[in-house]
Amino acid sequence: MVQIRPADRILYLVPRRTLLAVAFRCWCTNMASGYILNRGAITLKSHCQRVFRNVSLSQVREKKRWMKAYTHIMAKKLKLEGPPPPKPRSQQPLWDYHAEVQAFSNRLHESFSLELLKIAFINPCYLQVEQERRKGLGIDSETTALLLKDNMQLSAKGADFTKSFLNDWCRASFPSLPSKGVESIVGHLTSSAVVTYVARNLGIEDLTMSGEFPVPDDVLHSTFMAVIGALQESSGAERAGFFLRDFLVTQLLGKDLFDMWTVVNPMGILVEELTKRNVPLPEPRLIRSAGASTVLPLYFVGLYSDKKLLAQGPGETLLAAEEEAARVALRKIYGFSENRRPFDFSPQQQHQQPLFQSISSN
Amino acid sequence: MTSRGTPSRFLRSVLQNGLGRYVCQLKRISIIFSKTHPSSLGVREYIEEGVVDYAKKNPGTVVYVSPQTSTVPKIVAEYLNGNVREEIVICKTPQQISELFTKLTSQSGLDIIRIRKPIHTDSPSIQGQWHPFTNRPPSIGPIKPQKQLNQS
Amino acid sequence: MSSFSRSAQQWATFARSWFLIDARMQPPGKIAAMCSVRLQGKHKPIYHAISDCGDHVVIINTRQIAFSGNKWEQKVYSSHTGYPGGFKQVTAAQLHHKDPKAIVKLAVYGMLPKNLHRRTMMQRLHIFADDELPEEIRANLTEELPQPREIPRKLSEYSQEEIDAFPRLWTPPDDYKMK
Amino acid sequence: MAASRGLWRTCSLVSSRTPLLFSTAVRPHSSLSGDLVPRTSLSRPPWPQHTSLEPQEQEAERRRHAALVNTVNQRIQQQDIGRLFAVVHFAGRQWKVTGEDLILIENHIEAECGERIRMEKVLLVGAEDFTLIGRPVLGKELVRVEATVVEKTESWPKVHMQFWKRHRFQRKRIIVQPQTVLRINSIEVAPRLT
Repeated sequence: MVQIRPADRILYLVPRRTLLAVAFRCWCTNMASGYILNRGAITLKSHCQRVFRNVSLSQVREKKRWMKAYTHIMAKKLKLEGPPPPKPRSQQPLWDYHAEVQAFSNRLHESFSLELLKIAFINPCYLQVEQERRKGLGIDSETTALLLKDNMQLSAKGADFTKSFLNDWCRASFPSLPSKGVESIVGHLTSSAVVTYVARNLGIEDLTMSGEFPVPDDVLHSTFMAVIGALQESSGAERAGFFLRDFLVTQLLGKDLFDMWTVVNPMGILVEELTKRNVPLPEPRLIRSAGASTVLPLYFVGLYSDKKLLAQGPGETLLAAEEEAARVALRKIYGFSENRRPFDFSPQQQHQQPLFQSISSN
Repeated sequence: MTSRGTPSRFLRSVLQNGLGRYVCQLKRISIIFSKTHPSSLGVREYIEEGVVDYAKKNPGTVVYVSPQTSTVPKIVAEYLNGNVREEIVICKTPQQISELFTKLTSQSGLDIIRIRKPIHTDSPSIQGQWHPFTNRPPSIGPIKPQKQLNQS
Repeated sequence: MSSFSRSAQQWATFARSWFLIDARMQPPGKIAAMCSVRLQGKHKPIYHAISDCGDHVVIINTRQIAFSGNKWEQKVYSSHTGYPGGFKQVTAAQLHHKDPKAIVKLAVYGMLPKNLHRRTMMQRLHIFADDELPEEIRANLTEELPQPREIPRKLSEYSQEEIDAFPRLWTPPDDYKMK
Repeated sequence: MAASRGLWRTCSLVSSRTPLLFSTAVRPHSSLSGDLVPRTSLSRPPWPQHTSLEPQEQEAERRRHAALVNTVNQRIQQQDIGRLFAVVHFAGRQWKVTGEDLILIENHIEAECGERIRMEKVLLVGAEDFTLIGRPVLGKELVRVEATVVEKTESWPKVHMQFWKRHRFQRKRIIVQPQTVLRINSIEVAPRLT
């Protein structure tokens, strides 16, 4: 259902009225019984025939007794078959692919090159399915040849760029985070769950051309990466970086370091870190406890290094408290504590302006 | 009347909107009306006067105009998070329809239900959350009644 | 101080602490007022009526509580057994003689809110007549609360110099006979 | 010191008003030393009175205050203060906000969606280890709290039902209120403490 027309999005408004009149389905609503027959013949197969055998075809002004049987059958059908399979938005009425793609670009305040963006939405699985469909139609192959490129290249490029950008960003924001931690943060951000969530909420799912519907997660993932690849090609790496910062990095909000990075032995890592910095090794000490002989005890363990308190952590048992204290110490060392400086998401044009204004104007 | 039984949600935004850049959440809006019926008179007038301006002002929203015979005039708004809102506009003036358009444009498409709290924060405490030992002097050794136990 | 993991933070915030109060020479009402606040959890900033956040309170030395005035004789504790003629009245002194924990316990019980949580909160109150605590309770304690009343010094605790230096209103004549 | 509108929390004890108040309260005692009124529990208040600080102590106090202010200023200058929070007065209530928060206001505001606004009534700004409290508001040149209008929407239809039993009286009103969602973008502090 691809209609690629070079017409401008605003200009189509005038022809649209006539154009869409074609799409409009002529429902003979006055002729209720005729409508039913029409529908019933298509959707309900032989099992409905029994009901409709006695239905008179002429319009009668009386209580519509057939209605009850009809609704009953429909309800039964719904119960047996379940709701109808979802239809992609592109196959529903009122859909103009070109306008949608253009609006997508405008909405995100980015200047995509539209050709690239359209290529980015075409997945190889779509091409395959479309080829087969056309073959199945039985028209000669020359007239129906698909002259479309798929997004493999863009996707690979976008994925590479995303990885490298996120790596750089993590290293810049958390200079002391080891490479394992950076990897796990990048891995979390580029994981299928996060990327598909972002893609679904950016309206990429509607525009994606995929072989099956609903769009599978891996296809959506590669489409999102292809969009980033297209952005990088059309307006440079800087804009693509800002795009990633605004839509992917924001997913990091409210996340704890150890939600993303599974650390089994935080004490071991802490000891490694401290030896790297030539700081004496941490000594765990019980600072506070409450209800030690009950089933709900609370222990606070402090980690002292060179008689200075590194961190303290609460826990249900002494071991848990010690591990928690080690985690707190690691968060402090890596600069990932809850009260760290918030990330800089300021828009790039006014990046320098507001600070300057505040000082000069007041 | 109490509102406890009504559906509710917490305050949130789609994809942390407004943090980096602001994205208008309305992706497409379609006007469905009748060419002849008097109830879509206002809609027809609005299409003649205001739709083009609206589309120019909001390049991020796709506007569809679809005349259909003898239907209830309505506006179908689709949002980025996949939600669809239908507004029936029987016998509305162009002014009212224009207001409705601005309202739909500035909404985010999240469900309009009771919002439990007027704030949402990801970092609830900067100076540290309370626990029984905050602002307590440190104690060394086990607690015991001071003098009497020592003497006895 | 902050940035604990969420589960650890919650465990710490809602942990129950154990307070120790020494009731030696203290008015039972003041002791009970302190206990009632802590048993309900009203001293916490996280207090909410529907969250069960009360603490434990251990009271020692209830045998040495001090009533002011003539409350030991005049204050009457009444009860009814439910049988005809079962109305019992005992004075504070008698009750205290019978059970040295009873007066403090009744005072706290009366100051707690009259709802279904009252018995639960009373279970978190541990009263000891003397100053000996079992080991498993002593291990739990987190803090000792200051006594609400300063204990006045007894005359026997003053040294002879202090007694001599005390200003006198009137010097008795030599032939004055002490009663 | 009194001119500074933001003050370190611990410094509020030493406000310049205390000596003035104190001198007026004490004068009868000091001038009329003839003891017209005997010094009993009724002739003076039962709470401990502020004794006037010795000049040395005053000097020490002032030095401590200056040191404190200096440290805070330095911390702000070096920008190693971590996350800030602020209490802002907006739309008739006070909101404790920090960066990246969302707040919901039960009214429409003039700004369009996507516009940045500045909240000017900042009552308090705090970091992990210091808090600046305004008297009542912090200066505009000291703090800058910015927010973006994210969404202008409507509340859910609240049903307001009035019913008077046995009086055949009932009124049903459905209330829909305009609402605005704001996203706090940044809280900045400039080192302007004195």
